[in-house]
Amino acid sequence: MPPIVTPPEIERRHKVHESDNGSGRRPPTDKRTGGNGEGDSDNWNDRPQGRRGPRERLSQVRMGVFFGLFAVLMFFIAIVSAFFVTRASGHFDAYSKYVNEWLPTTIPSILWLNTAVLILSSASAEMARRSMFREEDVMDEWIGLSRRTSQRATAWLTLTLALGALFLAGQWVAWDQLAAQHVFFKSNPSSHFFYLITVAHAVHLFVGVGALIAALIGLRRSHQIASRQIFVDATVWYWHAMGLLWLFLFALLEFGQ
Amino acid sequence: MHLTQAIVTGQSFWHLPVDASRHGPALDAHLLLNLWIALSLLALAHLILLAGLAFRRRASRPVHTLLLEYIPLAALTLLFAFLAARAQQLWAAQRYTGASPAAMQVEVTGMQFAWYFRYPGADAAFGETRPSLVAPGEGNPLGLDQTDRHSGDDLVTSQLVLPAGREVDLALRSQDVIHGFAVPEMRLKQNAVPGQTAHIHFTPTQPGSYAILCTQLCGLGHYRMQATMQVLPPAEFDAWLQAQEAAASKRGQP
Amino acid sequence: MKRQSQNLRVSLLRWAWLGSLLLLGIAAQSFGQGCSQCLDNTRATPPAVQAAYRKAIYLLGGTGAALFVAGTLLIRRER
Amino acid sequence: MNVSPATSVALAPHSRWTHHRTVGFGYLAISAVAVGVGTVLSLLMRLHLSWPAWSLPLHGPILPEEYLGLVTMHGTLMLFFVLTVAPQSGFGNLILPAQIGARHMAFPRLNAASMWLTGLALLVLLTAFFVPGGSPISGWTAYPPLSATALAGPGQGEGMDVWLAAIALFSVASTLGAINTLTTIVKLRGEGMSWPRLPLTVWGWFTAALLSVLAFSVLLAALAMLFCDRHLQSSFFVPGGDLVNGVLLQHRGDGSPLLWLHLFWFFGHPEVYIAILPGMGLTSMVLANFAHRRVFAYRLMIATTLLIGLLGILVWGHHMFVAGLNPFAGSAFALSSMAIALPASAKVLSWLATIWRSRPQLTTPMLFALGFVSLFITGGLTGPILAQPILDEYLHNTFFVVAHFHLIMAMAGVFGLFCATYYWFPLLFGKMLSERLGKLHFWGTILGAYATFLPMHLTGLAGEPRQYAQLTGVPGPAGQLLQTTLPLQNHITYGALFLACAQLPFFLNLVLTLRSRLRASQNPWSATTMEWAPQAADELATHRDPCHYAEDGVLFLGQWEPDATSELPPE
Repeated sequence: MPPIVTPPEIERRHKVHESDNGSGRRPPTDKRTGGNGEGDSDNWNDRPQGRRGPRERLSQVRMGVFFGLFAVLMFFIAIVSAFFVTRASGHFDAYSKYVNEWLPTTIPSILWLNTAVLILSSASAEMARRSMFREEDVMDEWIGLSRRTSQRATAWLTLTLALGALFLAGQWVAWDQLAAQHVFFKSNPSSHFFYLITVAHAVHLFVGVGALIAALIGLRRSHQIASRQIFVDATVWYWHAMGLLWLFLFALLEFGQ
Repeated sequence: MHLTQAIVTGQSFWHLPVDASRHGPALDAHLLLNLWIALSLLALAHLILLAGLAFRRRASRPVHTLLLEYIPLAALTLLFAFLAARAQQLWAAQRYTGASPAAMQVEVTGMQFAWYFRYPGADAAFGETRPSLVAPGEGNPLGLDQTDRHSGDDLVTSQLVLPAGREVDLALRSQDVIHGFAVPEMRLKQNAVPGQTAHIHFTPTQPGSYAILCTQLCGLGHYRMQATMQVLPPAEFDAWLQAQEAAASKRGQP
Repeated sequence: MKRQSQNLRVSLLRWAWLGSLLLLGIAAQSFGQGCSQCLDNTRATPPAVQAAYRKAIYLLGGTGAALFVAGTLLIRRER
Repeated sequence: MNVSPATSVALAPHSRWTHHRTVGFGYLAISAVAVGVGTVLSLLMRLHLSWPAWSLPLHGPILPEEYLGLVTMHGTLMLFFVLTVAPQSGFGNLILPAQIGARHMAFPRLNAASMWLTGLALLVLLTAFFVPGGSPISGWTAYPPLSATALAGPGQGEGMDVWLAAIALFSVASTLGAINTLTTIVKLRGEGMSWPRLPLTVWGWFTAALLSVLAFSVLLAALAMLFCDRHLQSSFFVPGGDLVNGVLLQHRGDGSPLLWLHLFWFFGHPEVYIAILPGMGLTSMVLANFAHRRVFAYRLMIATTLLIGLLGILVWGHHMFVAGLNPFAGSAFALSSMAIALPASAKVLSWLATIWRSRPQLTTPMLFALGFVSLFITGGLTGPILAQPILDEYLHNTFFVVAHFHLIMAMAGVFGLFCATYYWFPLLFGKMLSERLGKLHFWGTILGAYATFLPMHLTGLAGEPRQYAQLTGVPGPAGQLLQTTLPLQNHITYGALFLACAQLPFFLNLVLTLRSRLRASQNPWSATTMEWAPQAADELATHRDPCHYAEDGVLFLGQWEPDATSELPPE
């Protein structure tokens, strides 16, 4: 940094303050309202790309989340392909008979309940997401008439968080039940995979829970409704993906063994 | 005859070792063809590169994409397709089918850091091995189960001795980690993976002793995990086998 | 004249893509043959394991390639 | 850090720590440490091979397990922390935003976090030298069961655990970095920067980032499973009844080491392209820049970059032809591997056509780009040979393979890095590296590279396996076989020493230039891509494809020049 900051630079730095999404304090809706003392024109295409619309920052974060989900999907696909191979693998015993040690792990029935809880949590997360984008309320909140959107989203997200925690607790119960039946990680190739898949998914869900908490804090703390929208939107997309992924993994564990 | 052929094809230029197996000459021919093609393409490309740089007068930018890009590309496609097809033929001939039923059976076991070879003996069947019985100190490095009726006449050696001119079916196994079974003179390589048996078959043609190398990093003794493959004329091989079996049965019943 | 060469170039590019897809297709076919006649290397591997490997290879390669293509197609929406 | 006024504006929106240039220099610092250590390790290996009795000062003679530790750490450092980090993350962060007309990366905090995570991974990896048992000995590929149990050898205990932790951290960091790169390229391109106008460098970064996202998570999954095998007695990769070092492993089930090979190489092969694609892109742009021409068949270059990426995902089996892979699968992977030769050849043809009779300026960056082309051709031509399973049966794991990947990946990658350094130095530091020292550096390096790696083809063809800790004192025919290659091996060692010494002019150059007061002009290479634009990113718009030069090669039009009336006549 040069030691002396010249006046034009101060001005410039002010203009691109961190919390500025580049939209020049326009309402974070898709409607191109224009005017608003910006002077020049309604033509948002004159602006450099990346700062073009009010939702530009949102769509950036969304894209980042989607590419991240590519990686998560490949992670689980790798485990699932190992699952197929190990399920079929065995060895030849002393009588040259092919022995496969794979004993399907009985899936605790509480997982059905957990799955239902996770689906519900996804639904409530979606409610939170939608409530962040209802146009009239967003305008109200942007003008400063109310914080209805954020309040509503906070309620829904809290519900999601509770349901998510319930799901994780349910998973814990499932592991407990299996342990009571003396089925541990080490017991069998099939139980390796049961634990690996459920634990890996739970870790990803923990990240989701962290994101939910961060979003809840963000909803309270953040001054910009656009930022609040981003917190909620990114978290909810991630949460949906984990829900979908769980449906796939659960189906695999329940019917694929 | 052999020498002239070797000079023509460049066996010594490329430092290839002696070729002593039946499938070797075809493999060598294909390898040398590939090497010469690669070398000439290398020279050609560098010539074009240097010539393009050396011209002192700037020419107008070449425009004929078709001529400059797609025609050489088509030629290269044909070339690579031809090489791939030829390689697939050789690969299929060697690997797609099994050894003939008359092939001699030998089992090869790799372990840190030695190779052991097992001949099935007169009953033409290998006895059972169990990891729990492995005791190199007591002369049972493979864990041969002596209660199995097939194991009595099994012959375990630390040198692979083979008759010239007869097809051999090697069953590769490993006791601990992945090892690589390679005999450069036989143009042969296959990993021995623990938990599975890999079969390779080949026919040695020239008597001599050849190096068996480990070609898959297997631990600190990887560099000294070698054995010798001794290829003998058939008559000498029979004599060797009988002598070994006699010695083994003497050891078996003191 | 220029447009013609442009068209030619585009169609040749398309052929190049088709050609590479064809090569991949041949590759996929030889997966599909299974290993009924293959006695040697895999003689000790039961067909179920071979099938499992095949499935796993398809799954891994297929998902990877599909995501790669999806990634490149996705960006076409972003002008 | 010396920041020019133009960049301080770009610094404004984010703190100094999350600024993309800081992050980029951080990445370069990480790989500088890694390349230093990795080079020393490789020289130690060469010295030990030529003079086995030589004892390392303060240490003593190099034991076989220590040699394999050198092999493992050299491979891991170079492949992960140099060839992945420097071109993709280092120069990616330094140049990418400016080249697409953006002011910053999409997620600056995430970006900084992944840089620090990479640094942490390097630190963790380097501790492997000091844990009991020393560094792991199973190579950068870490094939189980050798890597699955501490019984398999020294270094496979704590050393291997440290390795796993380091690579897991690295995988997470690279994935995050790649997400950032992808989002930046897709979302932050400046006004007028449409897809076909993107410089090929950006296409290289894009494809490599997409591959990173797909490949590193598979590696992470494999590492997690290997960790379970090591510490939780599972058997993903360990077969039943495995007897290691006289101990019967108590794992449940029948895993297969082949499964690790599949998962590892599903990552490992794309990794090779991650290392080289940015270099390919940069070479294309630099060749065109100094030939004062447009890149020949620009769209085809974009298509081949993507095609190489796509095919790169589907060819991993060619590392496993003799590893117990089904021979039919071998055929399939052989065909898809041969298919990659075509887009690669198309790239070479396009490079040759670009410089054909262009009377280029032979500046140092241009020389390194030409060196890249030469090494790419030389190393690339052995690729189709190794892609044929029947020939791989002879050449697999011999020095032929070592020669192949060192030429096409390591040396070409390093030439790409030097090209980037010389080319972008004026942009990054406002000073020009000395051309005279630069040329000396280039000639020394290319001579050294060829002197070191060409003879390896011959020792490989003679049948000499790689990763042998000692070539002398081996009894029997094997000893004779190794003996025949010794003269060539000594030659290789001298070549390697020469190659290392050839880097001295580079360091001299860096020091002298950074200390001099001479400022470079704003666009010393007459480059046309956006990073050389004189304006700040805020006022920039892209108006045309890169590399617009007049027929005589004197006049040029940058992508940023708005003047449409003085448009150069089409070439």
